[in-house]
Amino acid sequence: MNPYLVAGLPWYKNGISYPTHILLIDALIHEDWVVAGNAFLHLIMPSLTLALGVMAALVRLMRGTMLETLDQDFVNFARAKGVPEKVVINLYAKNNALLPVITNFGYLVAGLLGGVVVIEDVFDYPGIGMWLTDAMINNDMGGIMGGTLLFGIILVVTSLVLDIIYAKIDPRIRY
Amino acid sequence: MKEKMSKKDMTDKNEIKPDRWRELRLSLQVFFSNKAAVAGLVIFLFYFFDALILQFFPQILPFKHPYSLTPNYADPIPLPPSWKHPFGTTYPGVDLLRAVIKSIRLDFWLSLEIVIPGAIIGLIIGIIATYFGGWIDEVLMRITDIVFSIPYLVLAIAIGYVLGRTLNSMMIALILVWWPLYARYARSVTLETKELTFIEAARASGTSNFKIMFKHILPNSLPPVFVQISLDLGTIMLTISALAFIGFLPAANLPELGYLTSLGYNYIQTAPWAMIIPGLFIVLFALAVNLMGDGFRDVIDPRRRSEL
Amino acid sequence: MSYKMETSNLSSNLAPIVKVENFHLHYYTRRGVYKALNGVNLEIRKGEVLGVAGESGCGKSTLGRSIMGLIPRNAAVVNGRILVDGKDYLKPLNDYYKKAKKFKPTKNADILKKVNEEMSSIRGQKISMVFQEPMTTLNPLLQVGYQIAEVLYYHNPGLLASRRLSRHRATKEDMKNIIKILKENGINEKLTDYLKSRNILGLEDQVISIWRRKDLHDLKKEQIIEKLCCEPINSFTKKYLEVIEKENKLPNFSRVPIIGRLVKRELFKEGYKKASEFLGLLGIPNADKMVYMYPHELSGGQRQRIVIAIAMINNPELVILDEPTSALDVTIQAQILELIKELKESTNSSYMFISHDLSVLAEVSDRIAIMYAGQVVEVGKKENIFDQPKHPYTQMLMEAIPTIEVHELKGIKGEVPDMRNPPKGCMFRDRCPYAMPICAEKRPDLIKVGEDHYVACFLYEGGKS
Amino acid sequence: MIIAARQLSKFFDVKGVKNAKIRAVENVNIEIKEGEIVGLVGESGSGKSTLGRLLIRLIEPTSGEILYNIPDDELDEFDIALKNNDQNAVKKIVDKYSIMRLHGKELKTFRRNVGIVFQDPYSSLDPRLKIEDIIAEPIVETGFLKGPKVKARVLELLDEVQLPREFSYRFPHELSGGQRQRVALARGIATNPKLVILDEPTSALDVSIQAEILELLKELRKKYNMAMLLITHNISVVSYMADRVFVMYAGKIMEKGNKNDIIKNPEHPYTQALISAVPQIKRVRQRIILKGDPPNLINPPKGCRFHPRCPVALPICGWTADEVKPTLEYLISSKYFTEFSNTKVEVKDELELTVYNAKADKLREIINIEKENLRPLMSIKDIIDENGNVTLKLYKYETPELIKLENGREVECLLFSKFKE
Repeated sequence: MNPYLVAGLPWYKNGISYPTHILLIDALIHEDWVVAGNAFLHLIMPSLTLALGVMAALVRLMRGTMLETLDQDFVNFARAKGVPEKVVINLYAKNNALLPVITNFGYLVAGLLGGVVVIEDVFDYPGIGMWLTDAMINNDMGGIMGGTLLFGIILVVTSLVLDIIYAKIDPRIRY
Repeated sequence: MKEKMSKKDMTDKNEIKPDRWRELRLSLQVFFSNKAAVAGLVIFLFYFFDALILQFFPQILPFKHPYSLTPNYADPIPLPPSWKHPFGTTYPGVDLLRAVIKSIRLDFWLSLEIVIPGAIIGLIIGIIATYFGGWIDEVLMRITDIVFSIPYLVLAIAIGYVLGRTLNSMMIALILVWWPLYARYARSVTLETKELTFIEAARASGTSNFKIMFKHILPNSLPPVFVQISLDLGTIMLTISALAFIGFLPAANLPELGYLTSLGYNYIQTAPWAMIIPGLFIVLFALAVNLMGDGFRDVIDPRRRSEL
Repeated sequence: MSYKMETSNLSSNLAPIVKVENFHLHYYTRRGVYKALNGVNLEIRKGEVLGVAGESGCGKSTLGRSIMGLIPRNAAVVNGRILVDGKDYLKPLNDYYKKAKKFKPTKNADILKKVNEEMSSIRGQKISMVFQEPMTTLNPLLQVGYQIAEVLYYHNPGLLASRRLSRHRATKEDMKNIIKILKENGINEKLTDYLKSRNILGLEDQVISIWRRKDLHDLKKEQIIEKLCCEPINSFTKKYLEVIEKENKLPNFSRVPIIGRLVKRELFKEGYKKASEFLGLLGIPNADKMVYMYPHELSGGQRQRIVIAIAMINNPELVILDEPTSALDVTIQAQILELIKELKESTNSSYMFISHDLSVLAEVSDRIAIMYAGQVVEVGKKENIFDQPKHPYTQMLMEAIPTIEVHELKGIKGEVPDMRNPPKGCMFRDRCPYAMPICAEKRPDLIKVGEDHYVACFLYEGGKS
Repeated sequence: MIIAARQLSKFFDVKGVKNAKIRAVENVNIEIKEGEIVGLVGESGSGKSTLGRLLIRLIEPTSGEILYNIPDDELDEFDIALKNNDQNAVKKIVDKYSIMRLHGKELKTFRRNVGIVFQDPYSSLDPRLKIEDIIAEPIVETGFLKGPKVKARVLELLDEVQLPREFSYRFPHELSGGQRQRVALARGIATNPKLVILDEPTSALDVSIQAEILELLKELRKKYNMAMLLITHNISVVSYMADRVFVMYAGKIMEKGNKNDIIKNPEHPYTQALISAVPQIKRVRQRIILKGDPPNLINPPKGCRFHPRCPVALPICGWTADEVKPTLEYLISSKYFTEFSNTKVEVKDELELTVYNAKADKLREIINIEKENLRPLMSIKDIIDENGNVTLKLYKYETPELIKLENGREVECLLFSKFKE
């Protein structure tokens, strides 16, 4: 947490009371609603910006796989069974098209975390990204290593979760 | 009889030509039927010629210092667009139109310099991994995965830190983070190619592994990789600009779009154009190559090729 | 006299279910217009198996898919019509083509969507289809039972509801009576009458499927049948099931999120039961376990049986089998052919069996149509086609098929005409040894050359038979 | 013999599962004489394509030997040596003829002498190469010819497969399926090989074109007297083309012999079923319909691999307790439901079952009646009563081996070994 930004907070002065270093959560812990609300408001724009970028990539990916799936035999067979078009799209095409998207989602998350670095800089949001930029500009080796490691861990966890979701959707995968 | 035959061969050789042209014509037809792709191509060509002229024939344009920004400390505050400055000016009195024209050069060549070596390294590793399979595949792809799983911007920062903050180190850093993408992509493409029986036929003919990889697999994997390259140019330019924006640029006054945006950043309230215009040029390029790449993809996709 | 009676009898029996009249279908591609079907005339009669043979690219699959209305958006219905039960579902497409100056696939796709919607009520219900590749026709993410139950859920929810309700309504007394009837008379109308009088008609197929099982002792069957009765049901479920039973369609409230889900779950549970009964009837061992499996756990032959079950479960009037055995091994093919023969005996459906292999068609068909380059060139009874093939193409095709009994093979020289730019006149002219000047000028129509035997060839013009 | 394989096996690894192997080809002996057409028939997954690829060393075998160009008497010597486990004699012959030890130049010479034609003419030609380059590849790579002679040979080959010479400048996508298969054929015979492996050469083609390709193959054989291994699932094609036939099922050779003998008078129950299953325009033979699917080759049936589907299986064909159990359960719940109450069947080990709450003599009676219809019951040897429960002991199974019958016929079936005794 950027010490300059939070130095003025009364609970910061106690010196020990910033357990998570995440402003929103810390403020909630200390029941400082004003700061918490403010922190939340400042989260909206950066997250929207990040989300938009990922959304575009996802839509693109999904469109490609969807087109491919719609060409497949079982979709045609579902139509031949007389299943309503809406169900054909939702149940048959969409779920099957989702599978490759899930595999690629991990890489999107990687891009997302990269984006955090810039976005936080632009929005002056005191987070890991900004911390990492500061570390780079100040030649702080430990900071860079720590930040990179943390991002790596987040990615590993994400890919684990994605694998579980994949196995849940696709009966062919059994670990 | 034999002479007749050879003559016939000659005439047939000429007759085949239109057939070959037909394929090309069809490809062009597919590409040009996608209007967005054509627009992308036009914008891309505009960037390309801009970069070409500034790199090799800077004397054509009336710039005193084509490779650096010309500040005007007499009037440093950004001015709105006017006849004198069609795009306005940005922080230390830099004319934005000239600055953008100069900046495109660096961004464009840097993108190419990163994407092409990245693609070559990735292709080679991907092809070797798929062709030999087994533990070679395992090892190479695990390495790729590890590099790939770290956010590229973060990794670039880390590598840049080790190598020092110069343009070259930025380039190396980005190549190092970019090849895994191609390695994975090349792998997925070559996996398909490898299954085709003409590879087996080549092996049955006694062709060496090396030759199979470069005579059969590589040419068949190139078109999709080429499409990927064209799609990636935009992403790389975005990344370079992002790095420059957060202060990765080695020298001040270096004309670079991301740096220009960061110059205007402090004036976003009073002089929005100072940030919006260079930003627009970054986005425009990314958009253009994406549209163009989509057009190329249509061309190589047999399904879309045969359909309307 | 007797002959006449026979024919009149036949003609009333053999009223066509599907009639294809002068049907033209063209695909609009970048490389030009691919003329897939060029004036097909064909009818499929009640209760028969019509074999459609031809080489790849002759349009036999396209014809099957056109009858189902499963055509891609760049397919233009240029001329002619396909009457399914007297209704031409593809008419809007034909109207569009005739009206439009320039064919636009996007516009065509919009109309196709409406056609699809209209046809979805008869697909799987009146006409259904079996595809060639059993490995890809089933959705890999859904259980086999689900994919079978779905057809019932969308077309015949009343049946599912009445099955469930009948088990609730039936009393122990009823079951004893049913067993008595079965023991005395076997499966016949008496059973139906009794069930009708007791308003538990939904039990009919359940009881019958248990009674027909061969792997159970009669005593065990009785025990199972006895257990069918008096199933408890909560009043809410009962209410909506009664509505569904009466209307035999999904009521509007099934679109309400949570209630809809409840209805769906109840009906699908019943659908799984029906599915496993039906698979048992098709002779699949362990049917009650199989409905909970996913397609990848099954072999090719088993999958094809499932696909056939999906096509047959609603007792359709017509089943289109598009090369159902060509992706399978010979021994499995023999099993599937045997199954189709059995189905033919036990149901009154008609079948259109599309195959490139004449010897497969010889095993199952009553009539055979030979297609070449988007046209039917010869159609007639199986015996006529094999014993006295009339069309030169049919004759040459017979000589090209290798059989176990070795005979000289003769290939047909030359290539299939380029369907983007088909020749004027008879399509087979270039490969035909009997080509005449007239063949280059116009296309031959189907001419009658024998009883129920038609050929499109100028050799037989002028009343020769 | 142009090529002979002895005890050839190929096991493939299963991805993601440890210690699981797909036993695609196991203990196969095959030999091809100079100038003969050998048909290899089998269903998909029977390992016939794998065997074809093994023979020309496109894939490496797990075990076994492939001997190239070996004189008949030395092959006999080799067989005797194998039987007697005479390592020295084996090694002597192996060193001389085995293709497993070929390297570099020798391997190239071997490659010149064998050719292969694949099933799918669409994927077996590189779309980026011209027809002339495709046909020239084996000529150049094996060092068969050099320089301008290559081009002349390519044109000659195009004549040979009855394609116009100007096709040499075309690309595969400009050709039709039949024309492509001719190009593939030209490549297969480009170096005048002594042996050509034809892997389903016509199954992707239409009948009218298939007939032409088969005719062309026959002509080429007559002209160059090359040996051919015709791998196919279509018995009619084999019946038209081959001199000798090998029938393969689940990775093993079931029967081999002269074509006429095998087609007219199949001995092995599988061959009989296979031939009767071929659809016919006029049915002459009674059709035998096999139950079930071909086995999973990761865990193939014990004993004879065909026994679960065999209509005439013997007690010793490879039945195990796991196979007998469902049959017993079926009997208990169906026909003889009244005779059993509370009866349960449990597998003790591979050859032993326990039936709880049953009477031995009743069971014996039932098994005797049902034996003929339900083959697994044949394997029950002893029925022992143990106060209320019954222990069933099965016959020990045997694995059949190829048994020589008259005039070169060999059958892998216990029916015949029994008669021999």
